[in-house]
Amino acid sequence: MSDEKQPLTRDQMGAVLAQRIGKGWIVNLGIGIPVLASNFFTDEQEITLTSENGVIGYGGLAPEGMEDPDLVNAGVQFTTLHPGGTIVHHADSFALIRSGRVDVTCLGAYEVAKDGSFANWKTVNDGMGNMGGIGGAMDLAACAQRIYIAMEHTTRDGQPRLVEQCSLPVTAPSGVDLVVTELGVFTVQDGRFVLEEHAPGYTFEEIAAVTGAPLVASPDLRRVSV
Amino acid sequence: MSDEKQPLTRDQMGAVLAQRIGKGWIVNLGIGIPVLASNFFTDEQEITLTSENGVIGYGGLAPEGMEDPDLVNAGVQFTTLHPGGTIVHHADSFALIRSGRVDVTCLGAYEVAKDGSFANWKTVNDGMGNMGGIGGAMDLAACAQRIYIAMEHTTRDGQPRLVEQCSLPVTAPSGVDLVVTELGVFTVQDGRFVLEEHAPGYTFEEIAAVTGAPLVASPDLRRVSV
Amino acid sequence: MGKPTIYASMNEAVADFKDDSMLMIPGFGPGSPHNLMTALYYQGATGLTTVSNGVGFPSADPRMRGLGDLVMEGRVKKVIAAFTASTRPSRAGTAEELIRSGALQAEVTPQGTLAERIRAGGAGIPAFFTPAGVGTLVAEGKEHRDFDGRTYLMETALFADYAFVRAHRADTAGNLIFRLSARNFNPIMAMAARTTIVEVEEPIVAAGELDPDHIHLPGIYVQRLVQIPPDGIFSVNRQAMVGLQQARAASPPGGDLPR
Amino acid sequence: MGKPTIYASMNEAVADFKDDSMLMIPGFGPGSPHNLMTALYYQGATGLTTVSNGVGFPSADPRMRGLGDLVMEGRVKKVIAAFTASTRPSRAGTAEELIRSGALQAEVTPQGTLAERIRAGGAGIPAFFTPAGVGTLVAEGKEHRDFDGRTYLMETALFADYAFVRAHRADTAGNLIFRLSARNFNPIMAMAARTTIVEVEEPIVAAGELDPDHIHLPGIYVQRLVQIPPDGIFSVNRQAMVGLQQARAASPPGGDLPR
Repeated sequence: MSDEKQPLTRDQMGAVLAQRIGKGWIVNLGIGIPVLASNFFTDEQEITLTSENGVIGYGGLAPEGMEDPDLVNAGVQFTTLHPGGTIVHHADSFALIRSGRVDVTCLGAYEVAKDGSFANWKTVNDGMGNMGGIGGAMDLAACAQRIYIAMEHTTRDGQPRLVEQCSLPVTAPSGVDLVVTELGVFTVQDGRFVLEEHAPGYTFEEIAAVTGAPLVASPDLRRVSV
Repeated sequence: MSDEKQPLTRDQMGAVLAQRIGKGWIVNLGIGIPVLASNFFTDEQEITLTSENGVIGYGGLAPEGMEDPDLVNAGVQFTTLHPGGTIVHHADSFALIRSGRVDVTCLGAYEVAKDGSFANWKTVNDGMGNMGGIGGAMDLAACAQRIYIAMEHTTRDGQPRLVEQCSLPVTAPSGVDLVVTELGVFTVQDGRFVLEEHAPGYTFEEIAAVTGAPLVASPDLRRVSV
Repeated sequence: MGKPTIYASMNEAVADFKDDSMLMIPGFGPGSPHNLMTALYYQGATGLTTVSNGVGFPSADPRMRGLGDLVMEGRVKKVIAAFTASTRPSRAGTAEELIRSGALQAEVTPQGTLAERIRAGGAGIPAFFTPAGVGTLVAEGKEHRDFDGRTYLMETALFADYAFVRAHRADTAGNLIFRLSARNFNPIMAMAARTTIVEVEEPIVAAGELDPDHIHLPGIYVQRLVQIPPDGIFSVNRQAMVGLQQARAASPPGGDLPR
Repeated sequence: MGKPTIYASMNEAVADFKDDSMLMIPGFGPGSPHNLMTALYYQGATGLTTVSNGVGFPSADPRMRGLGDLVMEGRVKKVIAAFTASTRPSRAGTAEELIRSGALQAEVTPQGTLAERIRAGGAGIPAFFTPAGVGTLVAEGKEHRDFDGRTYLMETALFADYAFVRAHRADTAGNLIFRLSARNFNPIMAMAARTTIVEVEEPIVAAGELDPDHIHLPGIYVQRLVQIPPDGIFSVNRQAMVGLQQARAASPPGGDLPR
């Protein structure tokens, strides 16, 4: 491959997530990169988006000037309701999540480990077990059928975020299926990361070099198609 | 007292129950005699009637020809909704009951014992623990602030229903506050029945003679005033 | 958004119903899925485990079959209910006799515990504690536990293969609205089953036509919808409904007759 | 039926609020009882334990005070919430600093567990099991238990002295209707408190005027109602609301402007 190196943009990462979502799925998109996936769903996918605050079947962000102050998503952004969308209270919203009906939860993270654990609620491992911003991530991670993570491949100072073991307190001790970074698309299988797709211009070796855990190349390794 | 003996009618028993219900109480009336109390509440009492099927604030029975087939009380009789009445589903209905907000549950019974236990869900003690018609009585008895029982004083063959110990499987092992029979009004205090009011023409001794547990006369023993 | 499948008839909606399934049947007078139960009766399913408030009696009317008929014909293995026996000894039910003979298993549950076990099943809660039944036969063999000096029983969740539901209105996204006390067990049972099949009284409308704030059950819980046909079963109390339905048929739409 | 007391002002509705009380505060963006919280701030209550989704920041506007202000002034002993720290390290909240210094106790709970603990409190369920948080710091010190081969944590109910609630419509029986996602924690918190005080956006109507099938919270859970005055706080996002409210004021009633 003689491509120029092109790390994925945040929008492209959202598009990759959208590609990996099956027809008719019930989907929860976390704030940050995951929510960008909503711009790439097709009508044929028949996705239902739910948010923790009880909005089932929300649509795109509300156009400026058309915001309804009573209609927000889990990121407290003004959103819209898809025809057929509806509202439940917070306990019923998490009843839906806890019952396992959410097909995939797409979340941001600080770290993902090769055992499928991930960390996204505390920025420091300061021993103060009872402080942080959990939100609905633990419920979603424990109960959704799949966990997809979208995050930057390394920290600001270049340390890998795909790691042997999480250094931060985990959000869930296992369960991550897919990780999307600006460098590629990874699955978690049998205790190791598998590179499924690479960003344009990046070789397997280059990606492995900035990955903090064993990485294998998928037999189908290919360039991302977004 | 030289009154003629006049056992209370079922309506009078309902009226006695109604007298014993405090202002603003939330009340659950069982089928049979208890439900007759609803004919005797005054507007000033500001009673809210709830039924197990989720009707909060029901009114009198629907007049013939005006029945709404979708509006029934716990006895599956066509009822009406008081202005401000509303509906919840079955789990929310028992959430209300279980939370202790029902001030009194008025129930029928086969037996009440001097310890405040009562039996109203199995007509035989046949050792088949898992058969009977419990309905909502166990939830109500365990959770309401008070239990009032309305029943006939004796069985068809003359055996007392106010007893030392229930012979039938109990609905609750304690908690009965008040019992209304055709012979009088009884409270349960310190492991014995106290006769508070007697039916016209009946003496304490006559009532004690058909009562199967120690009975004491209240210092305020009086004739029922209905 | 995903959409439930809309079936042309009750029979088609239950055609692939599997023997030995667990089925939730709501209803407390109104709100009973009579049309689906009748279709299931003729579909032939057997070996059922059912969850319902009561077990009821066999029907005298071949056009309206219910749980009582399935029980009488030995097609039910086990009932989980708040009433399995008549409270009146003079009126022993079929279920009662079958239970005595050992041909039918019964799990009698206080009605509030039953409702909460169903709600827990739909909410991913495997077990919870309740004070109802402490000190009674119902508590036998169950775990007891004290919280703040009071004793509670541990009760476990119920989750079924199917729920049959009866709704007043529905849209094509499966969102449901119930009418008055016809709501009863319907929303919680719809949430506590893998396949929820709904019979609908009013014509099914397009997604988006129902006010989102008026919906009692989100369509996300609904897999199949069937419109009740004009000759379908509209009420529990057929006697009372005859007059009402005649009156309604004779009255202009939107009139204020009770329905 | 019983009726809640209707107060003439927010200040009167919270005048007898007791120090050292436990208070539920709903809101997830919209649906926040800003008017009652502002009144409570000026009422002076202290020693509070609060239950809310997040803790928030102090307000820059003396006309709109909230939990962040009470926390900053040391009037809160303990917060029970799904967020006590900003997830962004660059934006540490006041609460975070107070927790680090030990001046504020915090019980961080996954959001779904928080919602269910509140629901359990209102439903008379002292404890239940959930899979959320197993294998994390949140599970430390909690009872673990397996059901059907999966591990769950036991979590206990929350019940408060007060709940402050924000409703869109109300009737004189206390029945409440919420609008869209302003519903969030409001109904379950209203059920999980001894004294529920409600600020209402639209004029309170007579009992019987709201369709019983449209009510989200039965009035049986409501003790006090207060109408939000015309100069009250109508939105979370004041910036956004300025334009909307101006536009609404300039438009005829019943127009289709978002609100």
